[in-house]
Amino acid sequence: SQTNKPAQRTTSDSSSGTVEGDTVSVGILHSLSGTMAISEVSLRDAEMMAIDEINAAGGVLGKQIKPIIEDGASDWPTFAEKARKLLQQDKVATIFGGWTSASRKAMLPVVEQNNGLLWYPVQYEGMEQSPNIFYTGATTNQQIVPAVDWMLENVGKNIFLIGSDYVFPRTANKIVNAQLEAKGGKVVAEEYTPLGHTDYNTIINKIKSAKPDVIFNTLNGDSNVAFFKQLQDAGITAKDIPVVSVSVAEEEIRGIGANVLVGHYAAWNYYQTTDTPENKTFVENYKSKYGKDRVTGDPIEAAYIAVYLWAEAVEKAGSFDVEKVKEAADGVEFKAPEGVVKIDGETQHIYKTVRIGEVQADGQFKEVWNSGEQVKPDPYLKTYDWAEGLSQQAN
Amino acid sequence: MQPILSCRNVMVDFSGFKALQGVDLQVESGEILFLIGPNGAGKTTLLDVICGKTRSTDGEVIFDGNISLTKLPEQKIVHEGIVRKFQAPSIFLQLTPFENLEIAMKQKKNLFSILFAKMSASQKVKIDELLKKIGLYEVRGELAQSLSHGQKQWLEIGMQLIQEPKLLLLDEPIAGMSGEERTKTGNLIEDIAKTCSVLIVEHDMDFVRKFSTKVVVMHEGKVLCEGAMQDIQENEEVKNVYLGRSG
Amino acid sequence: MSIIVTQLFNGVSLGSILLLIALGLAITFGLMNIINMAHGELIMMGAYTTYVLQQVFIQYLPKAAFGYYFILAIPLSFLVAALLGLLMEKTVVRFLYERPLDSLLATWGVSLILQQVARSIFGAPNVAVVAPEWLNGGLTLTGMTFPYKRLFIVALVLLCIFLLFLYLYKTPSGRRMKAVTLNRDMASCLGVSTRRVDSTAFAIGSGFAGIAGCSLTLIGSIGPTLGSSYIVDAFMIVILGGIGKLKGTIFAALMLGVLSTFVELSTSATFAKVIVFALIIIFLQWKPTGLVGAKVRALD
Amino acid sequence: METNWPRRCKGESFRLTEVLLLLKKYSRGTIYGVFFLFLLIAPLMLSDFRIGLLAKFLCFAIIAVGISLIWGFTGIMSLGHGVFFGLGAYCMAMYLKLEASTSGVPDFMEWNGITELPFIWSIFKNPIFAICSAILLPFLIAWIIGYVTFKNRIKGVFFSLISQAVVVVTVTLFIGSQQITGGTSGLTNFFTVFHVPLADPGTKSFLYFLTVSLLAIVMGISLILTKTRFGRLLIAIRDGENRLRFLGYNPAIFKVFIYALSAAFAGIAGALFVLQVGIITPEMMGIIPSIEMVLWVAIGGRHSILGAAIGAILTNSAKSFLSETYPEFWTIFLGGLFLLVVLYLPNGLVGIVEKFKVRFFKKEKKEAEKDAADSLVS
Amino acid sequence: MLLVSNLQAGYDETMILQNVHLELPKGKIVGLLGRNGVGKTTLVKALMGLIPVTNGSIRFEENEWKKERPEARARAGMAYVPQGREIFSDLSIKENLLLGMEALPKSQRSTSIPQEIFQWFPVLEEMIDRKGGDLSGGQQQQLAIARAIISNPKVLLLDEPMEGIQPNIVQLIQDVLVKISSEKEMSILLVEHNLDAVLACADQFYILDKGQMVMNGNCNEINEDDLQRHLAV
Ligand SMILES: Nc1ncnc2c1ncn2[C@@H]1O[C@H](COP(=O)(O)OP(=O)(O)OP(=O)(O)O)[C@@H](O)[C@H]1O
Ligand SMILES: Nc1ncnc2c1ncn2[C@@H]1O[C@H](COP(=O)(O)OP(=O)(O)OP(=O)(O)O)[C@@H](O)[C@H]1O
Ligand SMILES: NC(N)=O
Ligand SMILES: [Mg+2]
Ligand SMILES: [Mg+2]
Repeated sequence: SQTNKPAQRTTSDSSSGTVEGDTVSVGILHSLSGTMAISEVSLRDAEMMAIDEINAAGGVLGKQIKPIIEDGASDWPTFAEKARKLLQQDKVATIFGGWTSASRKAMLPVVEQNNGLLWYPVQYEGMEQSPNIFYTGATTNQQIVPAVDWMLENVGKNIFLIGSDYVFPRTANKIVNAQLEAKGGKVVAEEYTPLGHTDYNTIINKIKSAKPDVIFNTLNGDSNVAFFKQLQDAGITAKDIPVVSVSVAEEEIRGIGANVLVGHYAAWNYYQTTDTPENKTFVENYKSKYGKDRVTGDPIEAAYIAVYLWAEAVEKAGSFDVEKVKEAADGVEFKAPEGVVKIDGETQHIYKTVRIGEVQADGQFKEVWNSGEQVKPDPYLKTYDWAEGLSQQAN
Repeated sequence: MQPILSCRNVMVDFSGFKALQGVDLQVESGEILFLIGPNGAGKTTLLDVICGKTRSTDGEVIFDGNISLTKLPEQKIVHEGIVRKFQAPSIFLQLTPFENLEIAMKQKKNLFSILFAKMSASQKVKIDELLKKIGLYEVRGELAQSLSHGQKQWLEIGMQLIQEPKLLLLDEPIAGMSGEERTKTGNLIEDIAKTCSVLIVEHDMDFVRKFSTKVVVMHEGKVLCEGAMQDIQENEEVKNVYLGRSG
Repeated sequence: MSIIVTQLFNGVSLGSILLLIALGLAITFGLMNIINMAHGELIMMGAYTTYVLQQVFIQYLPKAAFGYYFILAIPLSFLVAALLGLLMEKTVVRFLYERPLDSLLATWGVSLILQQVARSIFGAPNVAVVAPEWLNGGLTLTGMTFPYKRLFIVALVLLCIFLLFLYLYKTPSGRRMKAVTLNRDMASCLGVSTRRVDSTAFAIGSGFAGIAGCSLTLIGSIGPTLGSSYIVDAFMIVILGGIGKLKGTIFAALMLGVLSTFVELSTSATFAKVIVFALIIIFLQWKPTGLVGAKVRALD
Repeated sequence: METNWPRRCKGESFRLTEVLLLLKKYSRGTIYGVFFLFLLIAPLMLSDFRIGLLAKFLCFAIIAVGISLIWGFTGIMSLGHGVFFGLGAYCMAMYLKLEASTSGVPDFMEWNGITELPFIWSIFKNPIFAICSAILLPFLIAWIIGYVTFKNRIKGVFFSLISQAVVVVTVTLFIGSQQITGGTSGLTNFFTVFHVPLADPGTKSFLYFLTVSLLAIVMGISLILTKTRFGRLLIAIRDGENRLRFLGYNPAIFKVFIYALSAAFAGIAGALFVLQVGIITPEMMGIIPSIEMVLWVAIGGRHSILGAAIGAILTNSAKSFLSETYPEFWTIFLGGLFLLVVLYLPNGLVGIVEKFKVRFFKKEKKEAEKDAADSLVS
Repeated sequence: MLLVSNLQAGYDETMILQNVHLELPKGKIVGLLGRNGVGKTTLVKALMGLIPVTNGSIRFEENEWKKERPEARARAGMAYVPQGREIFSDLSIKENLLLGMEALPKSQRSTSIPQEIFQWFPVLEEMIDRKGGDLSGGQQQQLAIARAIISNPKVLLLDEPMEGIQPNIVQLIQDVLVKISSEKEMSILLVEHNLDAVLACADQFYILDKGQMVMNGNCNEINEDDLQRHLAV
């Protein structure tokens, strides 16, 4: 991260990546096995689709992109090992990969020490800014912070926080706590369950007695299924207590059952229903490539645009060299399915529009609010007064 | 002479079933005491109590004058000098007879001494001699699992002997042995009895007749009678419940 | 007061879910001594069977019939998992009866394979099973809600236990099974066809895993790794109850269910797990052979 | 014996037999020699990345040797050695993390709002303390766990599953106490050890050879232990520990010792692992890694120290190779591999070698006997 | 009834039995004698099908049995009392006995134990619901014998059945064996160390030494010297 520069960096001799003849290799590193595969396999699909499209259109700098796929196996040290393999052995020009923040934190020292490049496509907890990572998902001020504002304004002030027990939910909720304190909201309770937890009856009992206006949900993965199913069985509907989630996208809805989720909300930057011409083509292509019943969603889109943003930056730099690509990346724009996005060179995050959606009976979201303009990424929340304590520590 | 072992009113209750119902029994030092009685009389259970495998529900077992055994852990009882041969051969199948004896041998048996134990010449001689005595010298290097039933029995007796006990408990030591081996075992036991007391459970009356000095008959968890074999043989009740026409 | 009652109900219902998961293991592990690490994947197969049946009903049968698919799914899940178990027994487990600890390693391999196979067939993302209408909602008594799904699972467990007890203790077939698991050689010397008994027993145990999978679709996610999240709990229950003791398994599951819901109420889910497992460890120190442990006379 | 040779070895098979006999005589020494020679020259033949992997596998080999001691020789199957590996690794990682933290508090604590270094962390500022505790902490914890369980005569699958419960407790605790442990993400992002950059090629080579030497030492200790009376006692425990009680031993103490020793080995491996791989997470001590550890040993051959080590190296090489070659389906192949080895090689890879040796040796012996008989008759 | 010729069998790589011949006539008791470790148990196991036979033949009522599984042999009328008793320790005595009837065709299996058995072994009736593993050594031995004869086998293999049994019951068992062998035309192979026990009830005898049959004959025309030569240690 920014504060901790490695004392000595081994600069790899061919930092421009393997450019063999007319191909350039890139790494794709997601969990294809283990618990995280349920989410990450689709990101791999999206990235492959983008690569295929770019190759069909003539490639990058006239070179065809050759993806090298590795399995992170839902295990963070494996992510580190495979990232090292991609950079040292395959000498890839860049890596697209990761889902959980833990996997990103594992890859971070590897890409930094080998001066590689990583494009990370999932919304996360912020407070991080590695010189070797580009973040194409939302940071907190592009998702969580506006979502909390929206809740306070439209739903209620008493908020129940539930999340999986790891760095993203914990950090996110710390921010939420600070925000609510400043804005007159109230956290009625804060509960964490281990990743993969499946019995939510007790927590639901706690919810019943805490009587919150709204539940802010940072559960990740499988747990969402159990949580929502059991919430419904306990007789709590979206009318009684709505749930605002930040990790439930179209794909998760498909795995839970839309009927269980109707009326609940999610905060994202993109929905399959987002109304742009680019999105229409994107969804069509995705479905025709991977199947009618597949759905897109925010992380899938963010993974897709990561490939394009990298390609644009390379074109702009006229080189695959990491330093040059990083330099050129500032201000690179792309007409993404979510609308136009732009790389912020300073933070290596991207400008994004924030959207709150409500789950419909067909499993799709209806947008109920958006930020209008693109929000400038602010991973350390420096522009928010109430976040002063938080961001200072992290800096 | 003071008894080396005395059991007083020993009771064992297996969740309702009273296997021993107040056993009083004495073993004098240097004697070979035979314990006989019908199947299920409680002989094995009594040996179990003495060596600590089963805990008595009531009563006392006193060893060597003043040591109470009823609360001691098994290995402590062994350290006091009581060793036991089980009814079914229980040797270490994955070790050779030699190694079995090496482990059984009288020595300091705590972690530290075993970690740094070295086979001394005298120990080796001792083991080899015993191996010859029990007829396993030829097969000393093969895994014990390939020994026959009888050989395993012998090895186990050997493992008890090499511990130089004060009291040896034998549960049917000659089961599965042929005529001459029985005699040989008997002689071996007489030999042992010079240095320690022996308590034997046995069903072979010829053997008992030949080697016993004293016999105790158990029946239904109690001592029925005791005395020399000749007297026992005449006891009508013993005849009835145990000996049948061979008595 | 009402929170105590609902928590108690939650505990019992969690206990019956755990029991359903452990019931199959009580046979394959408790009686047959096979440490089947693929038990979780058999559960997963049961869940996918339910999913497939649901899709079939949606596609090919009139809407009115949909409500019944779940009733049919229970025996079908049993059958699918039992057949898979049978296949496993014939090809893998059969060679491992004398080597229980090795069975753990081999079935671990099977579990890796089955997970990936499921991923290849059904895709990596979770799939959804929609509960039939009559299972939605709950019984409301004096302000407390008891979800029908949970009540259904409790009833299902009771039925399974009843059938299993009947089989094990009242039929010659059950007796043969116990004999074979106790001493395979001797049983065959008495004329018991050990191979058939082994396969049957393993298939039945696996079948119960299928039923567990079917009922889990009501409350949780259905994906390739579904089984792995339950497997350790299931083994703990069998161990805690005492290996080979069906009654013990039942007690253990209920105890664990109630205990963890109440501990969670006063702490958090994470620490509930820590405390419950720590208690299991401590309990086993005190009673090393489990709740209903067997005393054996033999030396080893 | 020697004089009988020409008669037994006829014609062309003569040379082969001779060579084989010699090999048999010195086989153990030869194989160990070849093994370590390979490890020493490996850096000349493999790329940096592969050497990094090999170094990791050697750490695993150290664990495997310990597991073979308790499982192959003593009959204790621990499904919880991940915990001891993890403890060793965390001890080392805490020191590394502190050296990497410019602000005095590790980065993850800042995210969790902790500004002052907890006591439990501050003692790990001292590298010597960290290294010692990487070895002693696993040893002590294993001693305590072992002492209670073995004293209560818990064994077999009961012990195995209790060790799994210990894993669950430890992992959940580590994940649940993020403020102190870093939670699921674990500890990573280290830069220096003793103020020497970890990424330095020199540091890397040094660590590699250090790992090789420690593996040699660990294997040496294990060999000595198993070849002495203590080793035979271990086998006796495996055969029937209750019988040992009636020979005057307290088997629990011996089991505790060997269990704690193997935990210490795992701790050493953990410390070396963190130094070279640069990350440790709670999942690394979880159920899956713990079972895999046992699998390495099963594949190599549980009754052999060298077999266990080779098993760890080969299994992990296969895992790396398969996952790189077939990222989509490698778990199928790996599962199949586990399955086949357990089914068809009950004594692991070493089993094949042994079988061959036994057969060869038997033939020799039989022929020798026949010769003896012949000479008697003639 | 049972004709063994030229049998070769053993464990893994070591052959224990070589060239063994043995004949069990219908309704007769045949004693098998031999020192420890000569292979008596091995022979009985081979007859029951517990270890593979590498060579030779086992003919049972004119059929070749060499390759049949133990359960098939049991169903065809072979019963076995092993040297280690092998009681199902976790099952009750009743269940143990019921399992003894598995060898019978389904129609003949009853759910109760024939009274005859309890006449011979009254202790089993007293303890009918106790677990097999809780019995004393001798009681287990009685159970093992009862379990074997409950199915009225045609051939009964007994490996040292008197071991650990109290003297008066030993006599009883001898009587029972003589009785059932003649009444039910059962062929019995009695492995024993105790020469007297064999002589008391057997019609014929065989002596095994180092895996080979070295002597056989009728019990009433036995030559003490020969016996001594093969049985002495
Ligand atoms: N664990 C137990 N539970 C219940 N009953 C038991 C247990 N152990 C032994 N018994 C009973 O206690 C009685 C005494 O058994 P014990 O083994 O001491 O007899 P024994 O005199 O050695 O007989 P044998 O001569 O047949 O060996 C038997 O009736 C047996 O069934
Ligand atoms: N499982 C086994 N593996 C290898 N060899 C064995 C095995 N069991 C027995 N043997 C060997 O086979 C030989 C014959 O053993 P067996 O048990 O048949 O003898 P036995 O005549 O029944 O002796 P006993 O009178 O002592 O019961 C013995 O030398 C023994 O070493
Ligand atoms: N960044 C997340 N969702 O872990
Ligand atoms: Mg007895
Ligand atoms: Mg025998």
